[in-house]
Amino acid sequence: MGRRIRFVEALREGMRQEMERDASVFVLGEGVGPHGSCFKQTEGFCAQFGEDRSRDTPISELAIAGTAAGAALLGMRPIADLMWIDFSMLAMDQICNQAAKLRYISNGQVKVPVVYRMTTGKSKSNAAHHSGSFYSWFINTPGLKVVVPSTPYDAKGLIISAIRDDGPVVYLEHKLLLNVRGEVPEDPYEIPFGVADVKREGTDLTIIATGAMVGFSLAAADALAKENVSVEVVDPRTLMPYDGEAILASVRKTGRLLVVDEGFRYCGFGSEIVAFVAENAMDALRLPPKQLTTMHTTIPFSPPMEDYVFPNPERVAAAVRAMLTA
Amino acid sequence: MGRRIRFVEALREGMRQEMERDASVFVLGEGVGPHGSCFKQTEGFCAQFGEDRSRDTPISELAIAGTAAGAALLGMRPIADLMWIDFSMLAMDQICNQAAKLRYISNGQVKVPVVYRMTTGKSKSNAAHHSGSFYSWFINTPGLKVVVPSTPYDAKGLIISAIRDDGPVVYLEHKLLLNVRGEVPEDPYEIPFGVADVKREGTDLTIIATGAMVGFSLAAADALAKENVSVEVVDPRTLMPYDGEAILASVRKTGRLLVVDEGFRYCGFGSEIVAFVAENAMDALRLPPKQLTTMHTTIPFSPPMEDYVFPNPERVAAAVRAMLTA
Amino acid sequence: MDNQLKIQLLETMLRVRKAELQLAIMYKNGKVPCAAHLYEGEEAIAAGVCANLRLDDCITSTHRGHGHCIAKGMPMREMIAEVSARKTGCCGGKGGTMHLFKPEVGVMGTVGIVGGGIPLSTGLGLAMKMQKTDRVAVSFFGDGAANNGAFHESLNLAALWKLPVLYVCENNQYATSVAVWRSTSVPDIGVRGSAYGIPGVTVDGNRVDDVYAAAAAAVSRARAGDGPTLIECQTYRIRGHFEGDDSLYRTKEEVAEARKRDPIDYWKAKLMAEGVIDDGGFAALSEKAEAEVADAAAFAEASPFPAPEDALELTANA
Amino acid sequence: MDNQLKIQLLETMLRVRKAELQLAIMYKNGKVPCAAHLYEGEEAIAAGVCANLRLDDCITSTHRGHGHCIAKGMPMREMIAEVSARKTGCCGGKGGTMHLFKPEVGVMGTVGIVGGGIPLSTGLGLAMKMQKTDRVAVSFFGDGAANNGAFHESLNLAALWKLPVLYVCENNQYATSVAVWRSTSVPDIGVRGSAYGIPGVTVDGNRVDDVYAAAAAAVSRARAGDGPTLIECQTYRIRGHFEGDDSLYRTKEEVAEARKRDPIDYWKAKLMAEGVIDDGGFAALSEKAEAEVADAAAFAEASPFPAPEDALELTANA
Ligand SMILES: Cc1ncc(C[n+]2csc(CCOP(=O)(O)OP(=O)(O)O)c2C)c(N)n1
Ligand SMILES: Cc1ncc(C[n+]2csc(CCOP(=O)(O)OP(=O)(O)O)c2C)c(N)n1
Ligand SMILES: [Mg+2]
Ligand SMILES: [Mg+2]
Repeated sequence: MGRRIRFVEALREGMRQEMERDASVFVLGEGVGPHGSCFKQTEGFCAQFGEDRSRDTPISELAIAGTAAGAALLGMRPIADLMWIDFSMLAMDQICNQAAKLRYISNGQVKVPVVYRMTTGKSKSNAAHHSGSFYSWFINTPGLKVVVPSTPYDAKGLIISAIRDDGPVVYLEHKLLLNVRGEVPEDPYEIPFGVADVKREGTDLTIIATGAMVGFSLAAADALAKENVSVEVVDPRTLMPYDGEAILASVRKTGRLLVVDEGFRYCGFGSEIVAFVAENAMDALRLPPKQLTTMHTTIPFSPPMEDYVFPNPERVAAAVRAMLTA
Repeated sequence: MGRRIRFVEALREGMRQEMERDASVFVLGEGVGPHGSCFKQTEGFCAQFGEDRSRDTPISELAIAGTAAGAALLGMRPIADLMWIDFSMLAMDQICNQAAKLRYISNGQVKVPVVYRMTTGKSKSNAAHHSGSFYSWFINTPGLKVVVPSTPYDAKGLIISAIRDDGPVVYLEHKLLLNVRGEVPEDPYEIPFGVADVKREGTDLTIIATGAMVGFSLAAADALAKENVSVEVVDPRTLMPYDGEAILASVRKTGRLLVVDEGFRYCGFGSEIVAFVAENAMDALRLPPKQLTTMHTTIPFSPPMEDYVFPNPERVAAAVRAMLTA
Repeated sequence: MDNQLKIQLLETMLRVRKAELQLAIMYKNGKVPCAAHLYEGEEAIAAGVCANLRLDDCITSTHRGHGHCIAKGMPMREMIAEVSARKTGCCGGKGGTMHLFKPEVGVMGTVGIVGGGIPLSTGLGLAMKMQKTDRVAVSFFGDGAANNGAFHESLNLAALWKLPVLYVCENNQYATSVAVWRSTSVPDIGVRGSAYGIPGVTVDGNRVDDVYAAAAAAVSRARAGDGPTLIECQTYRIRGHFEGDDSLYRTKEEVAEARKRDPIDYWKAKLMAEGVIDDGGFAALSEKAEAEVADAAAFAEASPFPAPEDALELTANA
Repeated sequence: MDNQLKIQLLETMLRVRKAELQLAIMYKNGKVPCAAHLYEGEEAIAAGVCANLRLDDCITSTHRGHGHCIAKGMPMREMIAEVSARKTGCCGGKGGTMHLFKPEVGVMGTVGIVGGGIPLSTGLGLAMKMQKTDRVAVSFFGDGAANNGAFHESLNLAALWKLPVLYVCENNQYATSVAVWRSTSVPDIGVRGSAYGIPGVTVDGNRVDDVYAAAAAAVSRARAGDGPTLIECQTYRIRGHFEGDDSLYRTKEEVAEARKRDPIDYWKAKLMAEGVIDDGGFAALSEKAEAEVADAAAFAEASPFPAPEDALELTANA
């Protein structure tokens, strides 16, 4: 059995190998320099590549995002670290109005090979300004690709694909996954966008889950297996584009759909997948599709309330049971 | 029959009457001062209320949004004009991270009675940076209300309700509707949030439409009536909260659902409504639900391409026919 | 400055210091659910500025905001209870260490987004002016925030409209691991006032008397309707960026050097030299502060956590 | 400045002027599908700055960007065809008047979001520096943009990293209906350079020789690796904000006064006084420019519109 490393190590290895391969790849962001990023995502980069290619920035999200896009126009391949997705709200114009649109409005005269990395999701009482999961905004923006790895293997393959992609890619790192271990090949490899991964096969019900929700869903599936409920867990891995075929195939097989998403419900990824399936495979649905998302509230600080509003393995299992006994 | 005035006049009258009633109401934004806004929404306000209450600002969307929210914390009721929704991307942090969350994180110690007004949608070759309809982002944000009037009557009632509401409200003005005329009472009146309006009754199919899409759908319904197809057009009027009961009631009646939305499809309002209906009334659906949205592309400038990517009455009618002949 | 004020400044600094040290221990003991950003060594700024404020003046603050809240009058119990996630906290546990509110005493919020409070405080100033009061608003923020667009847009607006706002930049030499020289294109952030035609001053943020004087001038300017002032207070972040931060990006020597410039030591020595206070008096103040903090910690520990369902209070639209 | 350059500057201004007047007519005649923002009276800035640039230098521009594109070398036919929405336009009709691109000549985009080009040009400068070239990037933007956070964040970053960027602020006294004194807290935007420790100069933007000189100094500074410069060019927006703007927010007299300071008249008079050009020479240049513009307009009119489905080219993820 292969080497097992942590998610953050897999991500770092993918970036490092691309930086070794291609001198135009560099990282910039708050603390990515000598300190190696707040979660050590770029540890050692300054030593290996110099501060020029592992560049600390001021707290200027708008300029970080726009400077990265501008550098990409001249052939650089920047990886811009915006730290928390929450802070990207300050960079929306440069990400969604500029980077996402430059290739199209220029009629293909320019490419924008930039990666916007952000941590996402719940962790420990990070509260209202540090717990965001609003990647639905990026999915809603033509010209952007959105990537959400759920395992160390996917983290490495997807960051390499993101760096090599010629368009802007939003790459999301779930805080709860950073230290999770898994098998990761040493050599560089790509994971194509738009190809889902069936993390667990099953026959009774399909769960579409992403990021940390994949692990929660697998845990729920284990519990449900003991109750003779066979759950299939499909991880789209890339949310834009997403693998509609794989999702429909699984739903056609099981006839039941639950989407587990950490984003909010309204206009979220959960609603997107439920709508997509209803439009394209309603005949295959033996039950109304459901979704389990974070409750529609600003995220509270205190653990009892915080735990209450997010999905967890027990809630996933409960949602499945509720569907099957409905 | 009552007085008929234009959408922009109804909006202006609603704001003016509230400013006359309540000295804490004021407007701020780029060009709202002596010039009376780019579409004359605040024409005459400086003369009547003074520049203090009809305040020109620099091109500082982030500060406009945040300053408005801050003033609201001390009892003012600001109406912040961000001009085009496209520019609000620069203000996302203050709208969605600050204004939307302050009441909750303060445990109700503060209120944030601010209205964010923005024009939205297609007009005439406004191209990539002036044609946005991404209100799904605001719908996705807990703590915000989102209002999209489709008639002069709704424009006046909803702006008055928005101003009187104690939470932040995003109020969207479709550029194609500003000069549309309709009946509007002279006296102030409110339209409650979360109450849809059935703009046309029908029995064969339900169209959920908002903003300029309502008129397109009514035009399509007229055409279809000649083909003996009876279409019901339901306008939620407020997208957060939206009137789920009314939507389900209509779908239960017709058994067929088409959502016509000018936003993009992925994680858009169209997907939200399709998902909501699939989750809650799948049994009532005699056909798979469908949506007609703007195509998933950056908005092109040249009229043939621009016209191609947006919904229009013909495309609405065609979508209905396709569903009924499927 | 009369003796009462001199003592009050010392007392405020001590209360803030003791609170932060208490929270550091509570964090170590798992009583604070997430890493807090502590203010040790920067107390002179909160104390010196807020001593110029009335109850009806308002502040916004940052992720490192405990000290500002205490200095502005937030009850110690409510602050410590909130940071330790209790229902009795100033925000019922909904806000937490980075989101502290107490409008009754003018604490209009600490903000987790760097620079996010600057436009909000500008709006507070706008309301104060439109309501024809002589209240003032203070925006506390760090050196890192001074490079964010929110700073630029807000100062331009406040200068233009002559808003009664103090923009207090706490330059503690770091923004997380990033030294100020790596992020900021000018040596003194105070010079940025000139970009808006407003006074911009740079003072020693570890000297509470200097901070007090600069804030006093800015407050009277603001109350007189003459507009905002930018005050850079140069200080040093003694602890890690957050509790648990290894601080590997700086040397132990550098920190040790900075500790020698402790703002409480400075003020204590000065007051003793002036004969305003003696060892006994200082010890008494210090014990009083410790007692207050201990009481607050006990209160917090004895307080219930919120119920899970409390999360859904105030969720309009849900 | 040699005579050839002097003539070239005049020629560039004339080409821009004629193009804008042509587009004004085309707009009136319904040949331009949306109101364009014209540059009449500001030509000296684009001409004076771009005369210092090499083909491999790059610019970003604004909603009022036709002049910058022409001055940087965009073919007249492609510019006018794009603005009139034809497939033969520089962006195949996808971009339009506010989104003009021609990377081959260094036009890296005009941007419809005010201030949106400033971070992008900063990134161009970063790439140029990391690639160890001596290329420079120029960011053209208006007085209104100088109050946006994008300006502040970008200039701080460029100063910090010594990027080869010219930040050229075209202060034409208005941002839509808002006079600069209503939006900007300092009389001269050039002073804002001091907030970043970089040179900030204010020049008469209607004197192409002054603009040229300021840009020349900034370009050599940038090529030498000494970093960015902020150049405020004071000018006046002769026409409405966009074609069809009633301009009721200013008096006819004010506009008439400004017309007297026409940059082409100024330069023509100067060159005549110096004997560099005579009436015949000027007429010839002027006719040449008119002919070029007429040819471009005819080319555009003869060009096909894009096919509707062309809208879906380049739509990855669709
Ligand atoms: C907009 C934004 N970007 C990044 C962060 C992450 N972050 C939290 S504190 C901090 C450093 C702030 O530095 P400074 O403003 O100097 O305040 P200090 O921590 O030194 O008191 C950063 C980068 C954030 N919270 N908000
Ligand atoms: C971020 C943003 N806010 C507002 C607008 C609307 N708008 C277009 S041009 C303009 C005025 C720009 O003024 P200035 O920067 O001085 O350029 P000028 O038009 O005078 O050349 C405004 C407000 C916009 N396009 N982008
Ligand atoms: Mg700091
Ligand atoms: Mg201007």
